[in-house]
Amino acid sequence: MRKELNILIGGEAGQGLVTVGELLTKALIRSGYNVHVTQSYMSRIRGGHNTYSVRVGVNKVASPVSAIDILVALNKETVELHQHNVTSNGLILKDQNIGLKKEGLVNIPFKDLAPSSLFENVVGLGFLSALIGLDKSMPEGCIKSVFGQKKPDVVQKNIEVLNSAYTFAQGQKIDGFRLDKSREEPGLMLTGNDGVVLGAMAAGVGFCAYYPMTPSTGIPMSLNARGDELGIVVEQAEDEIAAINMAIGASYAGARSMVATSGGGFALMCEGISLAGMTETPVVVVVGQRPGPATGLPTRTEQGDLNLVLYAGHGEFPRAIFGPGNPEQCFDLTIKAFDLAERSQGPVFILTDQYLADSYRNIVPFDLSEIKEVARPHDQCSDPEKYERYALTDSGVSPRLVPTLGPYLVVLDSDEHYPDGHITEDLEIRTKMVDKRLKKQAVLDADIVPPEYFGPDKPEKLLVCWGSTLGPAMEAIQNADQQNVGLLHFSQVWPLNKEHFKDYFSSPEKVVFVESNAWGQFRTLIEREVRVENAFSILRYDGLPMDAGYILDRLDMLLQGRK
Amino acid sequence: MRKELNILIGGEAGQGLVTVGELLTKALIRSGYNVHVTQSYMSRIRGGHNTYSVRVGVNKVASPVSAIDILVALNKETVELHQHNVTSNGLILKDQNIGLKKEGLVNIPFKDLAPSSLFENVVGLGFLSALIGLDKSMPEGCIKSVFGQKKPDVVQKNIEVLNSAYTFAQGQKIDGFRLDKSREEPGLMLTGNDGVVLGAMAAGVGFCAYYPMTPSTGIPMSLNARGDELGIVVEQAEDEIAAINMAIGASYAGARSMVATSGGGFALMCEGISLAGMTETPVVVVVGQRPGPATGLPTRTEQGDLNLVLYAGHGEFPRAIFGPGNPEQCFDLTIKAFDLAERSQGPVFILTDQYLADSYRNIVPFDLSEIKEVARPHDQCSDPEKYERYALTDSGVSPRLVPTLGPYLVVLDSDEHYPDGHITEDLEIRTKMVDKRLKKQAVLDADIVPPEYFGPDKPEKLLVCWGSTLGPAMEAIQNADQQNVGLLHFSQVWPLNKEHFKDYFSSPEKVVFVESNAWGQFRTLIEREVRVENAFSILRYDGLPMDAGYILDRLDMLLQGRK
Amino acid sequence: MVSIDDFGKFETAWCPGCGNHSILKSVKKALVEMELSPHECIFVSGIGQAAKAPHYLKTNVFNGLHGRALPAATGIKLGNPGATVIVQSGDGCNYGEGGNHFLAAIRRNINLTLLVHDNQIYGLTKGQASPTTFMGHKTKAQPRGNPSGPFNPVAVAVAMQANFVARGFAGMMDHLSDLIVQAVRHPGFSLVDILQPCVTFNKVNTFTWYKERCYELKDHDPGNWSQAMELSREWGEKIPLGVMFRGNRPVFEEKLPHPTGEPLYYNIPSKEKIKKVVQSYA
Amino acid sequence: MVSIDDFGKFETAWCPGCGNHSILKSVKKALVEMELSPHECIFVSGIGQAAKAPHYLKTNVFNGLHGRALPAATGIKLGNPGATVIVQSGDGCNYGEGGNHFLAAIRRNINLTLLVHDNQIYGLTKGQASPTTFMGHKTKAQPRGNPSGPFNPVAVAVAMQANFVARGFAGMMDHLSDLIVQAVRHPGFSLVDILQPCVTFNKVNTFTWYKERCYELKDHDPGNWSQAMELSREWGEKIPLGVMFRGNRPVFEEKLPHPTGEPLYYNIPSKEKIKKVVQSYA
Ligand SMILES: Cc1ncc(C[n+]2csc(CCOP(=O)(O)OP(=O)(O)O)c2C)c(N)n1
Ligand SMILES: Cc1ncc(C[n+]2csc(CCOP(=O)(O)OP(=O)(O)O)c2C)c(N)n1
Ligand code: SF4
Ligand code: SF4
Ligand SMILES: [Mg+2]
Ligand SMILES: [Mg+2]
Repeated sequence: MRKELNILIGGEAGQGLVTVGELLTKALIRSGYNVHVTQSYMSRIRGGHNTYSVRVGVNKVASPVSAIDILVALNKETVELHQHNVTSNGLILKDQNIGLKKEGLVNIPFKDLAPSSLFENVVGLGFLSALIGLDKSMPEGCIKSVFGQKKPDVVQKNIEVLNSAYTFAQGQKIDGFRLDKSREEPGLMLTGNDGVVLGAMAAGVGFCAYYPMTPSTGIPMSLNARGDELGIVVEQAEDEIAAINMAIGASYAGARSMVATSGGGFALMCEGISLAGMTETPVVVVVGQRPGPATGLPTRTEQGDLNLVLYAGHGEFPRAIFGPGNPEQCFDLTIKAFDLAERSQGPVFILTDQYLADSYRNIVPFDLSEIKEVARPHDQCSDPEKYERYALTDSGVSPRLVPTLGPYLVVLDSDEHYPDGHITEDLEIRTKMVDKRLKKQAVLDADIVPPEYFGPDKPEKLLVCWGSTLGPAMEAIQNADQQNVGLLHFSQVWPLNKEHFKDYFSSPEKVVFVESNAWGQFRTLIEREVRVENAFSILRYDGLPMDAGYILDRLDMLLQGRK
Repeated sequence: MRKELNILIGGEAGQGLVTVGELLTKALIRSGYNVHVTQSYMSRIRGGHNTYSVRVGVNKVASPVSAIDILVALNKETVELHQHNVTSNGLILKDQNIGLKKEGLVNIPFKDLAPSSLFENVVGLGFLSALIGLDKSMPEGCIKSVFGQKKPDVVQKNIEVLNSAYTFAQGQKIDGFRLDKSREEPGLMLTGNDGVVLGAMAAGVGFCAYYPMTPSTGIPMSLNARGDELGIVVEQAEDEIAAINMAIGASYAGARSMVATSGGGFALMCEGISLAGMTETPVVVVVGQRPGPATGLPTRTEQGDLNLVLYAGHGEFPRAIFGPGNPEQCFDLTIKAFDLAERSQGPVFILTDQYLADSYRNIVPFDLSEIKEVARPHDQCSDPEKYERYALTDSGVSPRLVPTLGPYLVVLDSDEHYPDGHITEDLEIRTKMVDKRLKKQAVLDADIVPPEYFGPDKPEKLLVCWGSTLGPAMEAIQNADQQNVGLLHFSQVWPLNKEHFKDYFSSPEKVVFVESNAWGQFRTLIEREVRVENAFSILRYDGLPMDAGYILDRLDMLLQGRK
Repeated sequence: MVSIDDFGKFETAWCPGCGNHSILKSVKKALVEMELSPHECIFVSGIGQAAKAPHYLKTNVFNGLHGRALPAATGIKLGNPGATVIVQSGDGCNYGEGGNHFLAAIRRNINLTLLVHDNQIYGLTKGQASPTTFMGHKTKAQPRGNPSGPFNPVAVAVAMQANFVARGFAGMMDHLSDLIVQAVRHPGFSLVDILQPCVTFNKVNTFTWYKERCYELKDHDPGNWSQAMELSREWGEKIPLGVMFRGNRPVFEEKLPHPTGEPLYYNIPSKEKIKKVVQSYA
Repeated sequence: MVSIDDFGKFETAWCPGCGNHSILKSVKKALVEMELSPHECIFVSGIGQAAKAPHYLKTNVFNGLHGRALPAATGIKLGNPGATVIVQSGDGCNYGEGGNHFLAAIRRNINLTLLVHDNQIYGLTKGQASPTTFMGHKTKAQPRGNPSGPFNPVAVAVAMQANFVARGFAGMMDHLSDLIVQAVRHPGFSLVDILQPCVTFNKVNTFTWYKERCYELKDHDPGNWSQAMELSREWGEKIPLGVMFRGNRPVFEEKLPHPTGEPLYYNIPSKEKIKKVVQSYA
């Protein structure tokens, strides 16, 4: 009985490996296992080489691993590229039709088991389910929920195919890949993007504008799929500049409003971000990072846009930036982002990346009753004649009203303005308005999510990371030989409150920043706040996600003094 | 005899005060005086309140001052707004027709002395020239050079008007405003923008694209005016995104290439900047700062876009940023920018602001023979078949060839690419290409302009500034009561070399950063590099330029412990 | 009863004699005629001289970025389909920096009215060529004459079958205000391109220049696309004014998921509904 | 003599059966017909499936940003007016993200050729509506059907009097390569909008769908604007292919300050000339 398995399905784009992968993942989660999915795909629609890796465990799994227990090869290239990663007691399953003679390969007669190529996915699912010992009802149920709505006619056929594949696999008598029973409650199956989507819905998002861009396109598309049900307006804009300006317009009009994009698209939004800052209009901006500069590697992962997001937009205005580490944090922090955007009346950012955006995990279902009311503007004021959108207040925050819903007037201006919103070149007012805008920093400062610490009380070495590297780093400290490595993870990367973390930096012998970029951008931010003695960096920028093994290898090298 | 005078001409937009101001400035420079002009105008075409201040001195003048010696009021508002700044032995000249009864105002009968309102400017010029004792031939010569080319027919008329105004003024017997003789060689009359323009020409600029935006529009317009003479192609683009992409295209095609814009326009160029980084294409980017966020105060000054320029563009790639302090530095550093852009094959930035862009100074003529050859791409290679645009080299810099001029092929790609320029998703190549791009940092690091220090050997207080605040800060240390204030000015703000400045920070009791923004953006950069004990900031963000008085007032407060 | 005074009196930043003054008056007149109260309208603009217009109206104002009035207006209208949303900006703003949004707005056909103050020049930045400046027109920025051909907004809008396409002239205020009323009342996206003399920077297309050329359309059938297309070419010796084209493409708002007319502000889904969605991820 | 082989053979990242394959072949054929050597051409593209095309040609390539092929090409051509500059990109790239540059390129009339692989869909990002997608066409991103009307590039280009406007079809390679030759040879800005089946994401406008509708223009006079305008509306039951409009607006390069055809790379003003300019500031 295995406690854990890493299953990699590989093939060309267009061979449907995501469908097998997702069905399998769902079946595993419904069977009570923990999963961690890593998707790797090329920037093309057919051909090339893509993989879908499901790591499944009786206990929590939180990082990609390179060692493969079961390799499912839909084409020859997959065997060639990945066989050296298959463990000694691992298994390579391949389509019978792949002409490849090599010891120890198990052939699956996809063509024989499926009435047509459309059903080959389900053959894979059936085979794997039997192999690892899932109850057949589990993959069956998944087929029903996934195909049931879209194609009720094909459900029965699929189940038949599943059955024969399952039976065929049992007949093969391959032992040693059955998973131990798990006690986990079956939860949700969510990617980082899904976490953002559900968070936005829970926060009452009304409007989302976007221009398609990997890896964030899925967010507006999922919101749109529920548009009718929840009354969410999602508009595909002509370009990213339109998207951000639409979102700001909708926010002015009273909708909880957001955009989702990636680095290049976000670069185009910079002027719009500044508009949100100047006009004090709440907007939530999701930036799913991928390797740059320019078009870079459109379907891979990186954490290279922190600096850009931190300073995007000309001029000076406050902002908050979250860097969620997993789908749960995506959910929680998206809700928080909407609330904070409204309370600080400005842009709030959520930085994800392709790895997190596409990585499915099993998630304990959210308790929606726990979610506190998200702040919103108003439609009433005591003295409509005197209402001023930018009234000077002690906190810098002025009451925000929704235009046309009452007899007051709401005037918003991208130029410097009087409290009533009209354009001015009065330089004393200018100074007051700058002060007003910057004062709102206090709203953000008062509500910073502190970093989370994991590990021994007095670690000798401290790993520091942010965003999606949480899982890999967590596994790294758990797997570290000596029990003296701690981890500090930041899910909010701006603003920072030194008091939240300075003590963590004082005692360890070595502090190692773990980031998926080449510059160590977050390290620079932290070192602005606290003096870090003996700081090191573990960086990755080949487009693949960080993983525990990668971290530990380099940690060892660092500890041996090699840099 | 005066050693110095501050003359402020005020009126509405459309009253031609810039014409009087420029003629007067030219006459003063040709008479051998030092000048420092500050232009302040509103974002409108007619009406409102604009000023043109000429500070003229026998010795160097480098900062605006608020005390006015001669106020020339073209309208009533000018008297009302500025009379309290006129010194006790100062003078207010006003148009006779302004109905304003007040002691000590000298009336000029503009209408009587000018045959039509078109000539009123020259009345002002004649009057002022006589008042301060300029030889009449000086303003006469200026009229000839300024109007001579455009309107030869009106030159004679203007000179007649000048004569009568000059004679009229002499008849008024107003004493006490004659300037002492000066020994300065008459030099050039240049604004910061002019410095950039001449620097670009001297560097051999071939192409400039832009979308109009204050305060940078003058740069492409001046280049265009010489287009025929020098073969410079200047194109007004449909938007800023087009401008930066055109400039990158022209640079690929072999032209020395630049854009000029301001904060909001630059924000739109961020994606393009990243393209220059990824494709390793040289481009010089001039950002004339003005107060933001968003549209802000379009005609005023600020140093608020340093952070944005430092991190503009998604992904990671090297860059250099200059912050010239005066028109000479604009000239020198623009030449350097073109050279460095080519040698590092990437974007290089010049940060000016409205104050510097519009501020005329007298400049010692440049010695063009001293200018070293600016680097350029090539049109030949030994083995055209094997040419690779992104060949991996030790320095990270690959030979750059101009396409179509030889039998080689030049392939450029915004995606990650092979050495031959073609798109790849090979992740090992990716890592090599990131390393290659970042290695070029060494080219920039090897050629950093160190900050300049002015003042006593062991200052008790050190002012630190960058860009246009040079003059005001310089005057502040000269005027400081005690001779113990030093000044460190950075004309290159990125990259920084700690060795160039760390010693300056170790001895002073107090370090005071002087910046025209609200966040002290440069201070944050410096504090990343060196630990600064007892650091303070003098910040200004009302849209007006820094001046020596402003700095000294706040320095006093700081020293008295008030913050 | 709504009156002109309800929309306030403001000092403007415009030159005396500028065509913007009369456009402002025509707008007010149109609002009064439609009996729209100040708080029912949202005026959206970009940056430029024309774009300052909403500041001189007592109403709701969204004065956004140069070139980006239309996307902002789109978001506003989608957020609150019941509001009367009118976009007012210059030729540079809408056809230059904002050209892509102009195309998209026509395609979307949201019930917005776009008033373009078309002075064939960049006014606020002091006289560079705009997209509608004639070829060869000399400016300080185009000392050898504008090298590009002019953008013909009417031709493009008709070619794209924009729902309502009209041309007005600042010098004919009653005619103009009538066009504005028609534009606002017509469903879908409406364009009124307004010829606006810029007395300071455009010495070619002056008040007299326009006056001599403009004539009111009489027997034109705005439902006739081919005729409208032909008319759109008439732009030089004679300039036709009036409604050039009127279409009946379906209006975007009809396809919105939420009940038309209901502001998104009021549309708050119940926790039950959210819960159902969350459960579908199990 | 230039031959097809000179332009190389590459493995592509396109789906089998995709219309891009035949467009690539037509382009090569046209280059050979024009006797252009690989190093004389510069192919410029943006981002998308179509935009990968230049990577499959042995020639000079500038593969820039999504939507920004035209401005890059403009800079290239202004920098080196002697080069043959051909832009190749998708409908999303040119009419969506790059819509504003499309308008400006027509107005400038620089001697560039724009080949739009128009598959009426966003291919690379997996099937969202593009500007040319029909209204009502359902996609994953537009589950209730595309709410916007389609952009008609031919209509807009003709309305703006682009110098050369043609429509081709990936399924008619000889016809297409002939159009490309004509487009490159015609002075000024040339557009060839190429109908390109996307076998993966566009299940509406399939190869058969186009095939059934496309017909070659026979008696059309491309000099006749009104007729071209009428033709541009024919887009549905029947789709005309061929040269729709041919104009003779002056070419932008004629107005350049430097001698036409001379690359700016060679244009280095003497120190004497610079000195003269500097002295004018005294
Ligand atoms: C992104 C950006 N680019 C440039 C500008 C500078 N700018 C302000 S108004 C304007 C042109 C205005 O022309 P138009 O829209 O025709 O308005 P007009 O002043 O003629 O009424 C420009 C280029 C800006 N504010 N923002
Ligand atoms: C600024 C920016 N926004 C979005 C994208 C993502 N993107 C890449 S290709 C593409 C659409 C491609 O559509 P089209 O131009 O029609 O080309 P096709 O793939 O259909 O050939 C998009 C939206 C990007 N690369 N850059
Ligand atoms: S510059 Fe022209 S458009 Fe602007 S206010 Fe003056 S006349 Fe009107
Ligand atoms: S997705 Fe469509 S356009 Fe792209 S290669 Fe495949 S068939 Fe061609
Ligand atoms: Mg205009
Ligand atoms: Mg397409």
